[in-house]
Amino acid sequence: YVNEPTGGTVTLGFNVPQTGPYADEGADELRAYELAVEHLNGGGDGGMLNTFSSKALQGNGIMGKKVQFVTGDTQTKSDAARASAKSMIEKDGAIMITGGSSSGVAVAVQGLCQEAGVIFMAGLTHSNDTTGKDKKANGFRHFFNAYMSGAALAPVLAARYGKDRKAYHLTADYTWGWTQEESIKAATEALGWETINAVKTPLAATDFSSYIAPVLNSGADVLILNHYGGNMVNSLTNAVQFGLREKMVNGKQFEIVVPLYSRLMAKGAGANVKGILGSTNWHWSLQDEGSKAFVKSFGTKYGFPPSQAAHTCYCQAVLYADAVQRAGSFNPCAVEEALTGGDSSLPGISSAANKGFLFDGLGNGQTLYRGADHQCFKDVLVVRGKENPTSEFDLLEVVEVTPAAQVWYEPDHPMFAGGELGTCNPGA
Amino acid sequence: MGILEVKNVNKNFGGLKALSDVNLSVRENSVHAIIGPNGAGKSTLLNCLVGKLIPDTGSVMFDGQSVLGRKPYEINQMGISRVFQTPEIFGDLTVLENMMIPIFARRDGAFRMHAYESVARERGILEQAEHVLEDMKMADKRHMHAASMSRGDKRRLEIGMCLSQEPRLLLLDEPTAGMARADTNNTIDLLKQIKEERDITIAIIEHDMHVVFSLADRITVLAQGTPLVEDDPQNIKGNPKVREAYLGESA
Amino acid sequence: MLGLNKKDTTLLLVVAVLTLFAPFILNPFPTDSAMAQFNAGYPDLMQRFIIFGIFAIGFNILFGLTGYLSFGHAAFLGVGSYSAVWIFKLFTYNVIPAITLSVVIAAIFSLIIGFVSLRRSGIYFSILTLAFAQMSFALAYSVLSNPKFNLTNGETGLQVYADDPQWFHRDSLPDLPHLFGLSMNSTYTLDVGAWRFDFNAGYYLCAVILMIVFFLAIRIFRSPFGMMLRAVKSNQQRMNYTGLNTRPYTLAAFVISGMYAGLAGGLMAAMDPLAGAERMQWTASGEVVLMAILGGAGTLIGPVLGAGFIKYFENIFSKINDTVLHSWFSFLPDGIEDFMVFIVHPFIGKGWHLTLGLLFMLVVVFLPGGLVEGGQRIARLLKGKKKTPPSDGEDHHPKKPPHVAE
Amino acid sequence: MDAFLLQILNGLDKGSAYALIALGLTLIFGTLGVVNFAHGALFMIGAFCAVTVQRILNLSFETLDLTQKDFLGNPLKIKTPYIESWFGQDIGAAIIDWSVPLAILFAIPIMVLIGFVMERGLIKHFYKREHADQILVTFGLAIVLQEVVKYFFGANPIQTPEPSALRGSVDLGMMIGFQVNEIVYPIWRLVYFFFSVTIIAGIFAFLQFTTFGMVVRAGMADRETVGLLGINIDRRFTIMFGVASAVAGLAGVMYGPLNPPNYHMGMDFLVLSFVVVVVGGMGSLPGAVLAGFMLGILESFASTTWATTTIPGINQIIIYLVAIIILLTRPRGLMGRKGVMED
Amino acid sequence: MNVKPDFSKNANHAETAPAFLSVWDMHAYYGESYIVQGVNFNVHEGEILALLGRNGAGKTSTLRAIARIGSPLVTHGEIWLDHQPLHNMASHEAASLGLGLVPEDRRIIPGLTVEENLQLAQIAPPIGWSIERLYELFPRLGERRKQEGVTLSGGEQQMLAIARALARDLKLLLLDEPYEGLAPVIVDEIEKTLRIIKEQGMTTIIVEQNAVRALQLADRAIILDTGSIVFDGTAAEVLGNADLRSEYLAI
Ligand SMILES: Nc1ncnc2c1ncn2[C@@H]1O[C@H](COP(=O)(O)OP(=O)(O)OP(=O)(O)O)[C@@H](O)[C@H]1O
Ligand SMILES: Nc1ncnc2c1ncn2[C@@H]1O[C@H](COP(=O)(O)OP(=O)(O)OP(=O)(O)O)[C@@H](O)[C@H]1O
Ligand SMILES: [Mg+2]
Ligand SMILES: [Mg+2]
Repeated sequence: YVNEPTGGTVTLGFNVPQTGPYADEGADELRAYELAVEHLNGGGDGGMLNTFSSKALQGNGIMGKKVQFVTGDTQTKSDAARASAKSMIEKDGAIMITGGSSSGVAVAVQGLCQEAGVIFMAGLTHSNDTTGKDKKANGFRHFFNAYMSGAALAPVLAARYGKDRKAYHLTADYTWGWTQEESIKAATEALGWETINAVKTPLAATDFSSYIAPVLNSGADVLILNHYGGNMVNSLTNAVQFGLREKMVNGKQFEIVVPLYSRLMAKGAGANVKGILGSTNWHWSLQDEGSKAFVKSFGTKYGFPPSQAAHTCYCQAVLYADAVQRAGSFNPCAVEEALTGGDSSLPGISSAANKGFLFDGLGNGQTLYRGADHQCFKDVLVVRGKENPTSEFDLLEVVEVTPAAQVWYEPDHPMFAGGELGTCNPGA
Repeated sequence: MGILEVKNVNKNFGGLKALSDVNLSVRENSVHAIIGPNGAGKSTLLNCLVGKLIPDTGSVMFDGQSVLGRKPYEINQMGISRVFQTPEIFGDLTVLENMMIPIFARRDGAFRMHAYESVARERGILEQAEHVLEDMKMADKRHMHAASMSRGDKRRLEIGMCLSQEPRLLLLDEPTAGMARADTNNTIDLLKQIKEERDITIAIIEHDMHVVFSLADRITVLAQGTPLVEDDPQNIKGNPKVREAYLGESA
Repeated sequence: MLGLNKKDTTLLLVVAVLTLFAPFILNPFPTDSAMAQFNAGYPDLMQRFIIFGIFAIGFNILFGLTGYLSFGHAAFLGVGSYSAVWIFKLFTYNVIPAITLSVVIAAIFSLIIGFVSLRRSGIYFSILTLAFAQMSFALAYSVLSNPKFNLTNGETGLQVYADDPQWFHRDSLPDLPHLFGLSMNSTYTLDVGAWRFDFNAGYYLCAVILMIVFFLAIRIFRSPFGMMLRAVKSNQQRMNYTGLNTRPYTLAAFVISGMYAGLAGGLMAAMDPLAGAERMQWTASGEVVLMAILGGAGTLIGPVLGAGFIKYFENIFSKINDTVLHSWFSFLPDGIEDFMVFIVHPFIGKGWHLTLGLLFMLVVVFLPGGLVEGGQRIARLLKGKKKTPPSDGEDHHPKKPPHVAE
Repeated sequence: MDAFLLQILNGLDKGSAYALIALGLTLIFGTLGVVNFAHGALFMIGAFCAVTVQRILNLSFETLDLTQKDFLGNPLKIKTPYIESWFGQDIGAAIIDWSVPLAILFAIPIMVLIGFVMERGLIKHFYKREHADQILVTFGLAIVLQEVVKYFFGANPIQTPEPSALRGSVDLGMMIGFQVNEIVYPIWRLVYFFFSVTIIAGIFAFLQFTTFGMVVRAGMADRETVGLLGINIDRRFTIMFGVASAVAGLAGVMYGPLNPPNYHMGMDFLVLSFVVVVVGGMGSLPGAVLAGFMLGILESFASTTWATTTIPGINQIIIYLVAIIILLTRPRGLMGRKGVMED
Repeated sequence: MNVKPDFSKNANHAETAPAFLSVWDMHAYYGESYIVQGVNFNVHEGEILALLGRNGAGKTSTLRAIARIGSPLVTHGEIWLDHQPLHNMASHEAASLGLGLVPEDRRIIPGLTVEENLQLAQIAPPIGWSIERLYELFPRLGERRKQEGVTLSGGEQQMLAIARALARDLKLLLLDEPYEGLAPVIVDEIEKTLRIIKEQGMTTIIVEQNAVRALQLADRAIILDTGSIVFDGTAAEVLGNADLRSEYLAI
């Protein structure tokens, strides 16, 4: 297979956005990877290796080989990300590529890794397509997805805001935005909400006033912002500016929902996030052992708590290492088998697809790496912007931990249909 | 019937009547000078002939065909070449290249895409260009960038460029302005020689009476947009109206 | 040779030698040394050097010769890529039809856009081309990727899927772009002691194409057509009154350079079968402008150098991280090591843009003729400080006199 | 009707940002003839002046609160701004609250200085160079400025809120007889609109009622001759640069509360502002302003549901489409002067 | 035949410079081409000096060098005007001392009207003739005051260029081919004006291809050839010296 490690070391490729709007998120991912490498090589306090349910890893690298890494800049562009990944594969002999902060990039790099015959461990990617129509045998996603966000959020929204609501969607006009809108719309409509309008906003938009202004007299009483990153910060800021949150419509308090939250972006939106509901993959305030261990070792090293992007990247690095160790080989096909080929299943879900590698101790409780599409199933957090933050990191509070069973879907769910996983490609 | 017939041409700029009812007939194979006070409309008239301006009314016929409504390059293809009042040359190109371009235009027409041939292999054109440079006594400057020549030289280059096209009608707007006396005399000789050798008609605007009277077969005096008189050189010299309006006492 | 004069023949030969031996030249450092970080001789980057070189050469045929500064050339590159991937999806992975179609489609696009944009000149032309390209980008990014009519696959980029028809695909052929069965990513690796050299099929295809199009570019520069274009740049007015119609000349130059861009786009897809929308964004158009100017607009080899320069920084400098720095400076005492890392840190890795920006400024300020001028200065130094005699009209970057009345 | 009015308001408001940025750009680009790709960066630096002022005012000392814990379980550090401890909590908080308007005072000298330094140190050598060289050098400068800001402030957006007195929105519709909630508009956006109109008027007055504008235009057309008439054109160019830079900076300072500043906001506006200037016509100040407002309004209308359902994607391309139409129907944009950057 | 200035290299030339304008050993380059090759001459207050020579001799370059325009670049030499070291000044500083140049290509500023072109000259002191008075001198300009300067006819532009120089209060007037493109009557007119201002004490250097006319006006004459002075003497001497005339002036 391609790039088989021969010496005493093994090289991993960390491909994250280092320039462009997601550079800070990328920097946090990189910190997590460095921490993971340190832990894998037996340094530091071991972090989540101590709480991880699989005990295969010894703290002596992977299969006794010291872990080295190379880094690259995706620039949040498919082309640049692929160029960077290629150089890691062709020049540096990386056996696995991981990272990224957007779905477009994740799908593009995943496709490349499939062709080149290396493993791709996706970083932050939330689009349904990554493990839906664009899924690949060599690619794996730990992060949750748009469908899960919808499934987790909808009951909470219904409980808090009632079942008789009229929603207005603003959606970033690209694939992630569409799957996000589709997912949340389906979930809320199933609860009885009515969708008044769903408006696409250009990706390049920096000011959303002309999209926000008509919301108030459209008859809607909830605004759902299917935006991420800078788009989300600006659209939320604009919405608050227009005074939407103080208004009463249809005799109800007007509400805003941000289906996908990240702490870094919440920071950008500042006081505007207060009281606004959304979902995240993970949050540092979780009190399970794994999360606590991770926050401690990350916080001690860098002086602030990790973001969800950092968490998912750390997990992916550890999960990969563990899979290699268990498989006893770096061969991508062996790794795939170890990572998702198992027969264990999540409790409480009766489905033929409930099959894969089950683990615990990496935050989010019991988690299944599902064999059918290489998607992780685990608890999803519903969070809300905190009213009285005590520090600059303390912006979100967990409202509810939605159990994995509630966000479960079948691999052939229409929102994920179309693609084929194919077979693993070990390269040369 | 002349080779160039200008009939009832009018041209206004805003409220200003730059040309009013201009009639002019230039005989084939003659040198026709247009003189007149500054701002009389001489350059404007020339602009109307080459398509730079379109007259408001009137007609301009060259060799029986109307030039009105044609693009400048089409008019040039009909055989009319023009030297401008302020030299218009290809400043970034060398003198030799400047000279080759009009010859290409004559050979290939308005557009021909010789993208694969080499300039260096265009022997015929190179020779012709060199030849004109010799005539203009500029051969030693052939590799200079045209922009860095002195202005007198630029003007000679422009004349050379127009001559190299072997036009049927050559329009000269103050060709010897700013030219040293020696070169002015050269130019006069050259023009005379060309007129004799070739089937060419020349219309010339000049304020230098030495040039006008050495070359012209016929002279039109333009004043305030209308032809004042048209006559033979000797008669113009003696015409009191012309003396007063234009020549002054020193002529 | 080939109808070129001696100087041009030498230039072509130098380019040929450089491209053929690039796997050696670009990998000067042993694979395990600390300097290996600076090696650029791996297939992907070498392909990029060539592809962007072709793109920049083509851009320069328009900009360097006519002075028309197109700010939307990336659109043609993008269109070329999309066409190639569509051929892969529908017909075959063979690169010949894909590349051919890229060039043809780019030619059609540039004919239309050029025809309209060339009605204006100067900055108005630049903004028209920019507007067309930005529209293409926006459409490709979202509108043309809607589920009902997915022409571009939006953000992710157009890819080949297993269930695509690929009518002429046979199982015996590689499942990746290939040239009659020779897979574009097949690489022969030569290990010589501590060194490693990669010889990649795709790269050599690109290299051969580069030599052909570079040769064509030389011919164009030296042709009467090229001279006319320079004349257009110098004085359109005179051109018109000399009986030449400037419009078809500029349009032809525009289409030729659009075809080069399409070719580059097609090759890009042939090397890596994905066509992303960002390829059409203004930043991509801006990049090729920068490549041409940085290298030396109006010179033959300059744009290729500029392309190499920018791509080198993008791919090599962005990958240097603090760990690498520490390994470089590890011979120093700890305090000094950390200090050195601290000093260098802002310029590498995520700071590679900063380095690039600074270099842009340094190059324009100190080398007004671009990298080519740098090369000339070095050559002059080596030759012994003799002033070069006035050029014989062979030198194609005439210094314009200062535009005082622009 | 209400929707129409609302989009007009939006358009004016978007347009005022475009107009202000384009005004600054046209002083340098349309008037001095320098293709300034660093103009967006100046806008961005203006916004970061506000961030800096906010940071300075928020400089704090820390006290330990033993009753609360931070994320690592250590006692929580509570930050108190020095300003609050010096002036008392109320006044201190009020000063911090007004940090954006205060930043204007801070930004003007800084931006003028940046403009001067940029012109004297760099641009001055490029007046006579080709536009291509200007693009390369100013683009390089823009990247450098941007990266420096990123180095100190990170890539994420940073909130710079408006004073709380100017926060929220007013129901303009009710004032003129519409129903409640029909035309609601944020106060700060109205402030921004009036602010830009004031600045625009100021610049017009400065250039219209003095010979400054004429001299600079003349100097751009022919520096040599203007120098021969005894005019120190260099100094005037420098001043012009300072003014343009201040205009860009002020546009940035006031923009912060609308959308939180980030290091690449300048690049986001860059292309657009060039389009605005060129559509307005090179060398024309009124043209730039007019085009700014016009494109702002059209963009607002194109983003209505009605428009996007009629022509899908129109909101993405409207600006470029309009630019093409205008440039093809009017050779020199809306009100461009002949001969400026036409070759 | 070169004049030797009366001062040595190290002396304080401000005191010793005998003349109103002293140009001492001036060398100037355009890029790498060496154009003005060590020029020495003096002009006394109130004098009119004719600077003559062939095309490309370096006349324009000499005037530009004196006016301190950056190109050609003066690399060596000194220029003193009324005891002020011009060689240390930028062109706007030289202009504020009272130096004015009528450039050969007129240099009317595009985008400005006739009147604005004149106003521009009166922004920086010292201010000379009023605009109204200039319109009296050139009524043609008065009629065209609102027209854009560059659309004037060639001769009108020349008038504007001269008027613009007179709009400033000059000590030294440099005229580069002022008669070019002007109708003979206007030339007479301008010549009269020049005589008037000479009487008022203005010092003038005039470059002119119409050497006879220039010499009739001038007190002294200098002949330049390839960047150096080949003759320096009185105007009458040139008119009287047939060899000189035919060799350098072709008259
Ligand atoms: N574009 C224009 N707009 C307005 N007036 C113009 C324009 N072009 C020329 N004129 C005016 O028209 C008149 C005729 O100009 P023209 O250039 O034809 O004169 P001319 O006879 O060539 O004079 P000269 O001998 O001085 O060159 C002049 O008064 C000039 O000011
Ligand atoms: N910008 C320039 N760059 C390089 N060389 C130049 C430049 N301008 C003029 N020259 C050269 O300098 C020499 C002197 O030119 P100059 O214009 O001073 O001559 P002149 O005596 O005024 O001639 P003319 O009577 O033709 O105006 C010429 O040989 C010319 O080629
Ligand atoms: Mg005329
Ligand atoms: Mg001269």
